[in-house]
Amino acid sequence: MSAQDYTRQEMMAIATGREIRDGELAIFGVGLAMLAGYFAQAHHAPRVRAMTEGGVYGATPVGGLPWGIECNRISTNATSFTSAIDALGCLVASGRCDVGIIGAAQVDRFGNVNTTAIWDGPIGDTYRPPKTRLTGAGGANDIACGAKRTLIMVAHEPKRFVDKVTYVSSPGYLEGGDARARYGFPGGGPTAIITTLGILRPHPRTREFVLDAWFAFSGVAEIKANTGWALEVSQDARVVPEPTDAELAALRRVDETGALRKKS
Amino acid sequence: MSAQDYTRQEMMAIATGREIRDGELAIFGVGLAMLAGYFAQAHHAPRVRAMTEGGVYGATPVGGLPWGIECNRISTNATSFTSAIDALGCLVASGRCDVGIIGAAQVDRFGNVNTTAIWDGPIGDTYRPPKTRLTGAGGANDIACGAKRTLIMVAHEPKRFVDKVTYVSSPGYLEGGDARARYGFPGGGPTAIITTLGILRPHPRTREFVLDAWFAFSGVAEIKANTGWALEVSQDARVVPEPTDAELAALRRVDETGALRKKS
Amino acid sequence: MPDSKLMTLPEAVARFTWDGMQYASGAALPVGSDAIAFGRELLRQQRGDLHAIFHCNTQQLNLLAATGAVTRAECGFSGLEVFGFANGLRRAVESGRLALEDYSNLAMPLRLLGGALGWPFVPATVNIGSDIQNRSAFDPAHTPSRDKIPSVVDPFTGRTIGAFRPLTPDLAAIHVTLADALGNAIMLGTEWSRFELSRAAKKVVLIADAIVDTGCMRQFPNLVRIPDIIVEAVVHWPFAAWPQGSPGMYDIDEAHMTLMNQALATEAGTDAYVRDFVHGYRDVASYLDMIGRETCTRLSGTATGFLLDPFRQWLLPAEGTAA
Amino acid sequence: MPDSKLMTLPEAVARFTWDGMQYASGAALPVGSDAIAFGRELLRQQRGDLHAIFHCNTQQLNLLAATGAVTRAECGFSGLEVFGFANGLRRAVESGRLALEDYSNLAMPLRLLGGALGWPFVPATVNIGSDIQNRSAFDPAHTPSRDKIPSVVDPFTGRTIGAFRPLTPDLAAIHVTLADALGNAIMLGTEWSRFELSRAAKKVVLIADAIVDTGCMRQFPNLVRIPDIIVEAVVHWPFAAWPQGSPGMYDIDEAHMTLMNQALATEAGTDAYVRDFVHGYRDVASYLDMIGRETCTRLSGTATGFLLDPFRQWLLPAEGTAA
Repeated sequence: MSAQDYTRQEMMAIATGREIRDGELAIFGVGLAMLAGYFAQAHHAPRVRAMTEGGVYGATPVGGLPWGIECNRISTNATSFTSAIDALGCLVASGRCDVGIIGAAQVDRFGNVNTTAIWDGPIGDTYRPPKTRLTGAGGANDIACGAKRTLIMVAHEPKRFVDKVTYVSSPGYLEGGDARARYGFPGGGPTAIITTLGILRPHPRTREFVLDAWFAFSGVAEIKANTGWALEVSQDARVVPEPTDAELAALRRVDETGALRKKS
Repeated sequence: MSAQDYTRQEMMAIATGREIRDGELAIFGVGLAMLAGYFAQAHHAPRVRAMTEGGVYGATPVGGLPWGIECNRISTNATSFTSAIDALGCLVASGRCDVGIIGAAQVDRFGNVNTTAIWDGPIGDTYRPPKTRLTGAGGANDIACGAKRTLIMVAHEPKRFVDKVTYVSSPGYLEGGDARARYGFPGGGPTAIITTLGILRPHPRTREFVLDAWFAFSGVAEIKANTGWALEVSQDARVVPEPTDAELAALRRVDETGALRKKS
Repeated sequence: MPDSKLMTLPEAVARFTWDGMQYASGAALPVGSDAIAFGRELLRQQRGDLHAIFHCNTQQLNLLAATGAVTRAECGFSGLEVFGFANGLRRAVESGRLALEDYSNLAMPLRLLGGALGWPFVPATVNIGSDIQNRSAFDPAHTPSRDKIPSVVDPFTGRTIGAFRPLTPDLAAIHVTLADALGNAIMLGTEWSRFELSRAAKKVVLIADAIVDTGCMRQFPNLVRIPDIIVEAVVHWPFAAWPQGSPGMYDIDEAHMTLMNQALATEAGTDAYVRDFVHGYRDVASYLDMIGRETCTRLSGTATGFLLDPFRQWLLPAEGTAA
Repeated sequence: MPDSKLMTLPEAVARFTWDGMQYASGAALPVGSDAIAFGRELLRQQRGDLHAIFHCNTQQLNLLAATGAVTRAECGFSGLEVFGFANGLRRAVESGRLALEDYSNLAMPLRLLGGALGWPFVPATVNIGSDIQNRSAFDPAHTPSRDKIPSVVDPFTGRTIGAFRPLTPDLAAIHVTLADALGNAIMLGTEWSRFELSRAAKKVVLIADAIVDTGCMRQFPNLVRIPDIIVEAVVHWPFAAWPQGSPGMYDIDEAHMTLMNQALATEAGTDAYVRDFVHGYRDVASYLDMIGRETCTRLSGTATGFLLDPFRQWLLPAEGTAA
């Protein structure tokens, strides 16, 4: 166990950051995804080639959690500013980007993500106003289609882990199996769903997400209870190593304003 | 008659420049076309919104005939540099540009332009090396497709004025009549062929180019003798007014190095 | 020489906007630079039934949606990044008052690029296979939607992809950091999609944080990504993006971002916000008073201020930039 | 922090080029900035059977074609602007040694953009209806050509347009005015299609007239149109575009432009040119001697020199930029 106390959100960010390898071309969304990405850069991937979907290159955020992916906190020390078509199109949808981190309001057993809206039940044949409008796809759809692999970061709650998302904002493996191949996306799809309780990974053939690992403070039972489908557990599922002191120190340097430290 | 001596090329440039109206969005090719365009700006169209296909905006060339449409002589006092897609695509092929000036190695009775190559006779069914390779289409094809109207500037010689060009580098009215409409070009096609001897304009229905005007130093017979098809003469064909002193002065300010003053 | 295109904000809105138009905002993402002051003036002049083309939602769309001025919108992202969901837009969508057509953040600028280039359609290798393709708020009765992102076959390989519909909005009100009186503009920070939008829109009005002498443009022509030849009007309006930020000029006003979004969550709050912050000023001076002169000073102390340094020598005093 | 990518020109050519490759030049039109020095080094290392992707011909393609190093080429313009026809390229085309596939100056960058975006095809509203669509030098037996610019139907209107084949060259050797050691680049003068090319090419090598400290990039991030993350190597080579010009740095060498093009008009002249101006130097210092130090000084006195002024404080001395 780590010598230090840490939050579930910090564990999620560190577990996500561990998926990023040095030298990769990577795109980070706003908020927690960005903290996870810049944590990786600060800790074990100093040569990660990071960008935002606004076409901000070479930046290290200052002053705490950036307000947005184009804001002054990330514009202070950038080496290049270009455009959305450049970042999301030329570098991501093209298939060049190694890894992207996206969030989700809902995610389903095949890694499809809904960030568009919540309805009271199925939408039906006629599209209609939702009960709760969310943020829409943003760049996540483009990342989900184009990045070689996608990491999905999401708080592990039953309402978020559903059998089938009401609205596919960003495609995972769609109906599973080879369904995704129909669209010829250059990106391979989500390789992990990293949550506040553990890590899910897709079965190589069915593409259904199964439990791959839990955190020191969670376990299989808690994770199953918080998952809205009959979650399978991988044969070699295991516990994720706790954050090292160096990891926590690096994360907290990035998360200067403590966005991840609020206990969840 | 003008009080001053002037060359046939100067007359051609001035006649071309007279076709440019103040405030128009205009694109000028390299060489004589550029001199004609900047003459118009210097003389009667001070608010012409001129660009080059390199995306150089707001410039007035210095030091004489620019070497090229991106060179230092036109980069010295520009207000904006962008790109080829911007100038040729967003502003020309889109249909926004009011007028473009292009040159020709060969032009035919329907205003089709060849700047690609000369063969010894027809090419035949198999494409084969030409006798004389020229410059290719450059931006002229894009201007011919996109500009609301195109002006063709060309020395009036029989070998250049042919019944049918061997290779259509830039489309005029293709086979004439409504043939051009098949392709849905936003541009309307060439409205004038301005030569070292006079001005030809398309018949409104057949789109065949007919003689509209001759210069003070030329005449119908000379023009017919230098045209490779049976040139029709418009009912209201007339002589083009000679350059005024103000026009010649403006042209020579632009043509600082005297590129147009060589007698042809 | 071209003439000055400087004009006041009320004049620009009066001349270039109308009820029912397709209105596009040129901005840098949800909480970045956006001419929110233009949206306030749209409300002051009681424009309505607007069809909004916003690459992303911003506080401008949030406000225009909350008040009911926008009835149709197309965008790629409808939140406010770390400031959460856009409450005004949410209310309008959830009540059915506003039809929101969803695309992604790449689809929107590609559609603008297609409009700029005069293409009949734009190849779509994203958004296909998701409900963005399947569902249409503008044509809700057809699922899968027939006409939103139809299929097209690649003639080289026979592979099926999608086709986006190009965008050519009636007007783009584009926020820029620096403009000259002729309409040449420099943006600091990501362009986002302002380059493509400036070419796609039928008319362009620039709203600049500051006005510079044209000498600045001749010194930095590669920075002038919007040339004067495509611009109708230039409005000088300091803190035009407030409460959002503008790199080099001012930071986000976090307190007002939160206050504004909370106000727009209810009809009563929206009414109060409009009273206080849409009708709460007469001109630039009283607009700055409304923000608070001390707040302006604090926000101007942005760590990005050094980005403006190379251009300061060409900044024109406000009295020289009145229309 | 990323590492320095500075390397010598011979090393860059040795590492990133091979016989038979698709080689793209990043330049500013025929007589503008182009890394002609890179082409000279290709000949010094006896590269051959190159498939050249040149938005426009330049003196580099003229030279590579004259010597027979290029056997296939695609470009939008094959002349030298006011310097006339490109004699080396002409000879190669007319003799049948080089297959030249013609496009227009818009088609080439759109094809690069399509390659950059990973599109299977690019909508073509130009080049259709002309012999550019009808004739193919790469597939001469089929007229009309089947596969060069095939037709595609717009799903919105049913209108038929064309489809361009995207380009993804193996290597782009891009001339830039300023680069830092990490591979961030600033271009002065029109980008022409260097932005699109830098994203379309599988690998990018920058050839910079001068090297600057990265502080320059942090001061002017909006000018850094090629970011380091897509760059493999940076070569510092002063007068890399000679005898062509580079805005802010040096003017065209008119005398050598003419001499070179005249030499390339014949096989004997080409041999002599290669002897004198391809094998006539060992390193940067002797390259500048070959141009002539007085000529260098004269050409550096360009009226565009003021464009470099804002960046001079970050210029690194040559000894600091050796690979």
